[in-house]
Amino acid sequence: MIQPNPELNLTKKDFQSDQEVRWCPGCGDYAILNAVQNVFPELGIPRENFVIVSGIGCASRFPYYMNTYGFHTIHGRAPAVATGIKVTRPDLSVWVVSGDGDALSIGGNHLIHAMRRNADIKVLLFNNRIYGLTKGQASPASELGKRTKSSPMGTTDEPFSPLALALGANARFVARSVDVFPPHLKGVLAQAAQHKGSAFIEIFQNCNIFNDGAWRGWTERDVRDERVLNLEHGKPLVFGAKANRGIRLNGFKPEIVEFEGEPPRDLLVWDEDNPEPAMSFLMAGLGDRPGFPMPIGVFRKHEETTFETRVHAQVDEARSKAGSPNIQTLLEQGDVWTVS
Amino acid sequence: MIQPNPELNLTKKDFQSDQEVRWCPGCGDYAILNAVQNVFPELGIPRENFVIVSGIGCASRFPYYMNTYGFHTIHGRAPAVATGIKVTRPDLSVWVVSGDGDALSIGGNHLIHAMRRNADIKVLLFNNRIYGLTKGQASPASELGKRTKSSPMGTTDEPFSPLALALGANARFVARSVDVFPPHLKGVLAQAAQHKGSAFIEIFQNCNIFNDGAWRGWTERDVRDERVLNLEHGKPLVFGAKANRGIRLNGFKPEIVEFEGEPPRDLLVWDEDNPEPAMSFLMAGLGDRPGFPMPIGVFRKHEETTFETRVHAQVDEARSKAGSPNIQTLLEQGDVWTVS
Amino acid sequence: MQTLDHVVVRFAGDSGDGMQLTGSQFTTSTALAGNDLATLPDFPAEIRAPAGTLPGVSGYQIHFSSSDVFTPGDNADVLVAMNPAALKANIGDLRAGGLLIVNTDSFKQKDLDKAGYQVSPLEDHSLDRFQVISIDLTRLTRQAVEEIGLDTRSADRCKNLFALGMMYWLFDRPLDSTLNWLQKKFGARADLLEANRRALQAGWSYCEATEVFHERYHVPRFPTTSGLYRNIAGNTSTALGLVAAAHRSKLPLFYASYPITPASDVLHELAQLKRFGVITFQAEDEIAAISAAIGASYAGTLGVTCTSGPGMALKTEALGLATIAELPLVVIDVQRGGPSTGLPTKTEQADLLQALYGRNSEAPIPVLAAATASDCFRMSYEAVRIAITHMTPVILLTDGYIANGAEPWLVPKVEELPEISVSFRTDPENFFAYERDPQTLARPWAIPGTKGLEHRIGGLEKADRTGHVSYDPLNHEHMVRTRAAKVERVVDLVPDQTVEGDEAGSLLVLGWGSTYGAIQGAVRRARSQGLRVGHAHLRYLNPFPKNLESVMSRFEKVLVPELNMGQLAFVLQGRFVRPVESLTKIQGKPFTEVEVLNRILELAPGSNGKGGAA
Amino acid sequence: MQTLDHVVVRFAGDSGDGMQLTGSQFTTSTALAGNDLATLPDFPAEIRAPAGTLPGVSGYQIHFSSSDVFTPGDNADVLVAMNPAALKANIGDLRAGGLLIVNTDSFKQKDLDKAGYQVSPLEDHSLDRFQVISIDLTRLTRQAVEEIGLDTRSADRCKNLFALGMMYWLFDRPLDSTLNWLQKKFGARADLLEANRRALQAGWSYCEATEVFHERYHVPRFPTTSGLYRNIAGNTSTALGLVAAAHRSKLPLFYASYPITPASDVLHELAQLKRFGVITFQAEDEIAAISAAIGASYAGTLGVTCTSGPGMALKTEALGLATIAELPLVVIDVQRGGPSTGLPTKTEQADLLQALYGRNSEAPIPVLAAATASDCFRMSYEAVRIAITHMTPVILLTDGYIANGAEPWLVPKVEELPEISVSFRTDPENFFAYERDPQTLARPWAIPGTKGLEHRIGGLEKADRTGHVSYDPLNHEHMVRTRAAKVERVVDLVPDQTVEGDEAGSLLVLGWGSTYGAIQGAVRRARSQGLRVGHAHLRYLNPFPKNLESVMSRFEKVLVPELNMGQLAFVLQGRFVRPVESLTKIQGKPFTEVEVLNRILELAPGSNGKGGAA
Ligand SMILES: Cc1ncc(C[n+]2csc(CCOP(=O)(O)OP(=O)(O)O)c2C)c(N)n1
Ligand SMILES: Cc1ncc(C[n+]2csc(CCOP(=O)(O)OP(=O)(O)O)c2C)c(N)n1
Ligand code: SF4
Ligand code: SF4
Ligand SMILES: [Mg+2]
Ligand SMILES: [Mg+2]
Repeated sequence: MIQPNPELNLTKKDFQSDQEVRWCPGCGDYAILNAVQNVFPELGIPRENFVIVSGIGCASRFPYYMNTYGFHTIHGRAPAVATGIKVTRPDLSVWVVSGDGDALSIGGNHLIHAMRRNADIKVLLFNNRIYGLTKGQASPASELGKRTKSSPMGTTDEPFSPLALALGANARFVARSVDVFPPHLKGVLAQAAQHKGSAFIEIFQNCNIFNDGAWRGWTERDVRDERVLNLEHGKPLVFGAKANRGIRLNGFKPEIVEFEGEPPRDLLVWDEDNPEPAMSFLMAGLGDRPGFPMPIGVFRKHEETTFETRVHAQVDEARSKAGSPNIQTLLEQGDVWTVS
Repeated sequence: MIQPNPELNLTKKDFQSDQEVRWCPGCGDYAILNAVQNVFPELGIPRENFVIVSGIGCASRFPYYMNTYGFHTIHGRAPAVATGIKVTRPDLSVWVVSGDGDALSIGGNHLIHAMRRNADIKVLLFNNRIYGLTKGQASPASELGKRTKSSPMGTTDEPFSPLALALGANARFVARSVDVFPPHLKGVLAQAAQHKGSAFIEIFQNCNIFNDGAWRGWTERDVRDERVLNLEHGKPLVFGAKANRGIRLNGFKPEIVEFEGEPPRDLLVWDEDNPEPAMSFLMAGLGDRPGFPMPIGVFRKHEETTFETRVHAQVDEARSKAGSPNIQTLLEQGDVWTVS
Repeated sequence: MQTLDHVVVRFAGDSGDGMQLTGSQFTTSTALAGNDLATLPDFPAEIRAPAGTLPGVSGYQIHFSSSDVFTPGDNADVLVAMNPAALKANIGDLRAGGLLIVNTDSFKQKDLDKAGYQVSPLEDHSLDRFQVISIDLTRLTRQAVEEIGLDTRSADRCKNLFALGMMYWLFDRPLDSTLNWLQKKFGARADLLEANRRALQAGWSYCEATEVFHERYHVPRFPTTSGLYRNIAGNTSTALGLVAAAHRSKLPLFYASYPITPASDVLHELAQLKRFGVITFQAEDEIAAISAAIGASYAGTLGVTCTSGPGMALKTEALGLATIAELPLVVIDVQRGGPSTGLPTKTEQADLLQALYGRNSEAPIPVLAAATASDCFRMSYEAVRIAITHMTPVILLTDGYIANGAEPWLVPKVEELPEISVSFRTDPENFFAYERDPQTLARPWAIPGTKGLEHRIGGLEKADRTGHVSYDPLNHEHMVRTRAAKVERVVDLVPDQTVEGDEAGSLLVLGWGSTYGAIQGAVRRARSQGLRVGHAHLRYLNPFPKNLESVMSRFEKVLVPELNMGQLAFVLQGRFVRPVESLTKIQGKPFTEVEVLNRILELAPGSNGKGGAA
Repeated sequence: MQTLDHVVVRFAGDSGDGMQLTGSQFTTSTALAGNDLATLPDFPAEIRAPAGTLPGVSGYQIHFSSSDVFTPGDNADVLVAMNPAALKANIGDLRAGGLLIVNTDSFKQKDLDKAGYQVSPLEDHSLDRFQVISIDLTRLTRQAVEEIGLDTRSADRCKNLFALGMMYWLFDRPLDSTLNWLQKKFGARADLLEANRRALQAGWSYCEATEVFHERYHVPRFPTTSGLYRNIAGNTSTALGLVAAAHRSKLPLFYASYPITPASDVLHELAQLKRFGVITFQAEDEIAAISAAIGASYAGTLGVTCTSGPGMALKTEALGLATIAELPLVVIDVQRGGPSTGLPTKTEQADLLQALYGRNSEAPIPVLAAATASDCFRMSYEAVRIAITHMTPVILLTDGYIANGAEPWLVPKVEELPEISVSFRTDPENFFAYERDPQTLARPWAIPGTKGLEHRIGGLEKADRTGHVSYDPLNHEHMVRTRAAKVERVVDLVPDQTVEGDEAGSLLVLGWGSTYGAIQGAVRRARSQGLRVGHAHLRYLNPFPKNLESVMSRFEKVLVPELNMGQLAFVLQGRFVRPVESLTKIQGKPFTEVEVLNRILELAPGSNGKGGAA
């Protein structure tokens, strides 16, 4: 489905900037950078048409390392800046890179409004469940009871489910991937790129300095097959190292079924295109149910007319109704009189 | 379940302030004020322990008309102010009154964080789908395509579903009522009051000046029985003037069933206490499905330890561990030396 | 027919009585009659109060003349009061001997009660010092529209047109402009159109037929610069200035804002102008609005945002980003009474210090201010010109008084407006994102989509020239000073400060913003008393015009009247280390001429001996 | 053993080398040895750079002396460089003849490459003007801990302790305090504890055994006020001041904030003090933080919030609410380099104008500033006292330099701190929410839960006394002036401005905030050259001390050194209309004594003829 434009002749190298990458050695951000630099050349978009907008945080240094247009703005406001870019320049491919503090804490409002509005911007949330840049405070994605610099006795509030929040705000494309699953991550990024409209991608990311192993329980090699479920459009929900377990619904309640051989007929078959995102919402909460695997992949993909399309349609309509409107006439509109 | 404290001997009159009520004649806010003034005396809470916090907007003038403690703060910030009050003074009954612009537009972030955190504050959203105070601009609750002063060719963005947003943020109590359904509204308010934890109540409210009849299609006498579905805990979902229609699930898809006599067994039986709010989320979107009724009532009611309880538990624990800590000792902590 | 030089008329009624409409129709016909004029609409507090009560009163005052008009007038010569509350709220401003027209039909006991009158003022002789014209307006209007068969409520709604018809007769005005307007407004509703028409006509005919007025007045044409005129309110004027600037710079206009009184009308105006390629964006809040505008500017569009005090406060952080990113951006603050929510529908000039200094660290931004409603056009145009020429955010201050008030405007020829030239950088050869134009110190505007210019900018300190992130101490000092120097360079676009009245003398009245009219009137009156007084009005508050210090030095004293606690006065002292006198007023209302005049008389040693000591 | 008056030591290494820890341990033992001292930690930019590179260098400088110390010192006498990058970044600050200790084990080719050295500086004679002590620190450390059987990485981590042991020997220090500290830190990990102990001991013994140093130094005790001392960094000091004030006022402390460098440590400190009833609240953003703090204050708790520049910008609107609601609130701004994100880990004093004037409309707020790390205690205490006494928000300015830097602090007796008395209103009789105390002009603090005092407040203008909403013009003017008068009344709590050095003379150096040390040192040096110079240091920036103008008038000239573009200088001119000289620096770094001294010498006519003209 991706259309790498052979004339552009872009490679990963074209997307590497001349700035030395300055994340801590071992940081999960490197893998994500790598995935993005691998996917961008494949999208058929000229390099100069990419804009990466970020807020503040470790994740938000991302634009500096991409040889595209990049704007490292202020804490939490990247979705709003990106909206201004996209609505005035629909020709650009606009990406937002954000951390869990940047997007969910200070920037929560812009995030939900960007999702609701459905401008065609792709928000990548690097979720390390901690404030990296400011050296280790809890974030709204940190587990309840987590001890950090700012919560020495443990946090006292439940975290957001970032996906549930995005779905509650009617994000049309919602997905999740993992820093250490490069092929999966690339696949999700490519799908996000092709989707027309607001997209929200949570990426599990390891901060090996302040929150090492936050996702280990799901993503380490020895557990991941058992603990992670990959949602694939049109396919039944199957997981397990031997692909021998599946999810089915009992009424509204998900259940795990074990099987041998072919998956049973009554397994839930994943349908990512949900006008009504209640099923996606159910999946967003699945990983929190004891014993259930953590779903990754595309939770929702539902195209609707984008915000910028609607905005420009009005401008075009007004223009075509008005013929070629004259600015002098505008100034002289209404009751006028002449003094001579 | 409500415990009117006979010793308090409170009546509606005790909650009426000496300020002249200054909403437009015919405004739906009057009915809501009336309902609140009817419910508060019944709650068994001394009048001086109520605090009503609001932002800015027509709705937000509410505190002036209630003879309780009241704080008319700034646009969008009431949930944050209320959190400061509740976490320092768990003994107070803290209510937030907000409009759809105040709560969903500028105040969206504080709203979702208040819900997530689960401090025991009750947020009443007066949803008139318009900016009343500033004289008629679109709000994030206005229908797509709505023509207003700020959108003369119609809005270009889908509105939020306030309930979906609150559920996405994990609000533990979520409900909806209508200005012109006084008994229902009182019932919902009373249930919210009894619930321990963050509560979000959307109230359909008519702004007869700038958005007259916004809810008419559901709430007018002649249509309401057919168009509105009242969610009642433990009861099957039945609606219609003759109570002859119900909702059942086909897989994950809601369907309408007509019946005569007793409701069929397979109707969905409403369970408001959902640790996982996916079903509540489905209901939040029901009214948007063509042909389906608009649910009102309690969408979710799930108690968990509140934020202020957790915070004070830590303070208490630290205190009891420390015995009676001495402030002078604190200052003299660490490596010290004496000069004599 | 008696000829008058100038007249002040005030219409007052309940919010539901259509007084704003009546006033603005009268204004239009006055303008068409060639008078100079100034208006002051006076809305009730934000929420509609119960009909007939004092908080519900809505007023509209117009001052028109055959000579220069600077303010809407201190006192009214004619007051139209549609109900007792309107009478009570406004009678204090009617000059003794003035004409008072009241609608007796609305002086029933219940109406009097609502207004808090024990006895009807029409009966207790309390109005004896005025010429009272009592008319049963409601009844007469009902009669006039009877045949059309409207319900009573709709019929009664026409009574403002009846009153307007009377005023047209009184001041010898044709009905055409209002008839045309009715046609446009009610074209689709033939019955309402006809009813309003008849009411208007009936008011006029009633005066013609009866002897309700003893006199009829004529205010001759004001001899003014030749050209095409229209009447314009400040917010409309601001909107048009932006559109004109976008047109001249060949940039699309992106206007992002969040509604707030009294700035919302700029959004409403621009939302109507999509046919000029204008995109308006109602953001989720003021922070998102300025952020989106910054995004638009970054991407090569003219980004503009507009708000009032509380919203301005919220934009503070992002203003810092625009400063260090060195992107063009126009931020308009339609000031209102504060602090906090304050007096949202009233006027004030107290955001000056915030505009100049209200940001973390050293983030200098050019600041402009419009003096009158029509001046908003010129200054919003200027704001765009400076923003683009110097790649900088610019703040434009207007206020509630000029935003809502209207005045005649000599419509400029678009092609004669100053040029605004935009050149996007396209050449990748030797491109550095922070290399500067030696003249303007502007960095290149290099927008996404341009091949070969891919680069990164942001809010961290940048290395000189390359724009890379730099923590180097000396580079930081250099960049802070360079940004300051760039804003100083804006002075090249700032015209020298002119002085009206005396070019040198005993007192310079130095104003800024919406106090223009009151100062102008006061200075004229002072000079007619023989005082040597000049009036300089600052439109550029940062940087100041080059010659400002020398202008000040030509006068013995400088008086700065402001609707705040003395903010400009403080800045001038801090900057020029010379004492200035301050006249302040913080009542949510503009100065009257007399208030300014009195202070002038205290300070200026007059040839006629009336002034104070030197 | 040679006795010295003062020494400056700098430790420098990779971020992973534990230099901050080494420095602070050395500081503690220095303090225990009874020297006066000042420190300057110098972190790398926020994100960890690759090991061994220049951006990854972390440094810690300490200046200690047997007499007064005011700054961390301009140049170092001793530099410990753990790798080539550390050498390169710091060698410029080592005085000629200074002692340079390098770890030769980290001067391999790959290390040199990372630091960008072509040739090893140890071999190209570029270090000839220093006393170079080359030691194979890594190897020696490995040997020392060999028996414990740690992996190499953990073993190598002990090398900073080896270096520290050497410094202890050099400056004749006992090892106890560090040994105690190790015990606390590694108590649970016997192997690490033992390894670190041995490394420390080994460093010391190595010097004792070999002749690596030719000399050993002793810096005698500093004769100082008697009492109990500890070493304290500004952010800790701020936190303790708040806790002490809460204790003395018998109010619970509610501290709401959002993390931001360099303010976060105040949150971290207070989060550890729950046993004192402190509630800390990490809000979703700075707006929520101040809003929650306002809510807490409204409900009868001591609400405090703290941030740095960009966060301060976001709090602007809510500051207006606190002003008009007249609630006690303390807002702390730990300033950092700007504008926008700027230089987040560097220091600056450029938020002064924002603190004073950065709000919409007239919203006056008392502003204080701490002069040194330990002074943060006193000033945060003062901020609380003023906030409660006058029912007003108060802004306290500190900055990154004193927030992170430590100095010895004479621990006060809590019961001797000034009283802070809180009286909540409880009597419903004649209760009016905006009736004022005639002395302080404070309104009553009437908190929810109090029977009979139910009332409403908010951001709209309030009627005098009752606090009801009022749109009355004259009431508005009255309230604006009253709020300003209330802030002026704070002067009653402000001590008279004192002057150190000459009480009158040719030049007053007038500083504020963290420039204290540099000015103090410079003034002392100037006076020792016979100049008549005084030093006044402002801790109260609004209102100014009563006698400030008269203090200034006792000097021919006034010099204001600031880490900004001259903000206080501007304010003083605006206020007193008298010219002041300005010395500015905007490099993210504090002044050196010499920089200030040079300017003094330029300005002050010296008895020895060295100064400039009068
Ligand atoms: C207005 C403002 N407040 C606070 C900060 C400080 N700050 C910078 S990044 C950050 C959070 C970083 O966490 P996250 O977004 O999760 O990104 P990460 O570093 O983990 O990638 C904070 C609090 C700031 N720069 N600006
Ligand atoms: C910071 C700020 N921005 C904007 C405003 C202007 N404003 C006041 S209320 C309001 C919205 C009102 O709409 P809503 O919240 O739906 O309340 P309603 O009036 O409809 O009850 C706006 C935009 C303000 N007071 N403060
Ligand atoms: S602090 Fe954490 S998130 Fe930031 S660069 Fe280091 S490892 Fe990555
Ligand atoms: S404008 Fe609308 S919401 Fe506001 S008071 Fe009037 S009717 Fe009610
Ligand atoms: Mg993070
Ligand atoms: Mg509304």
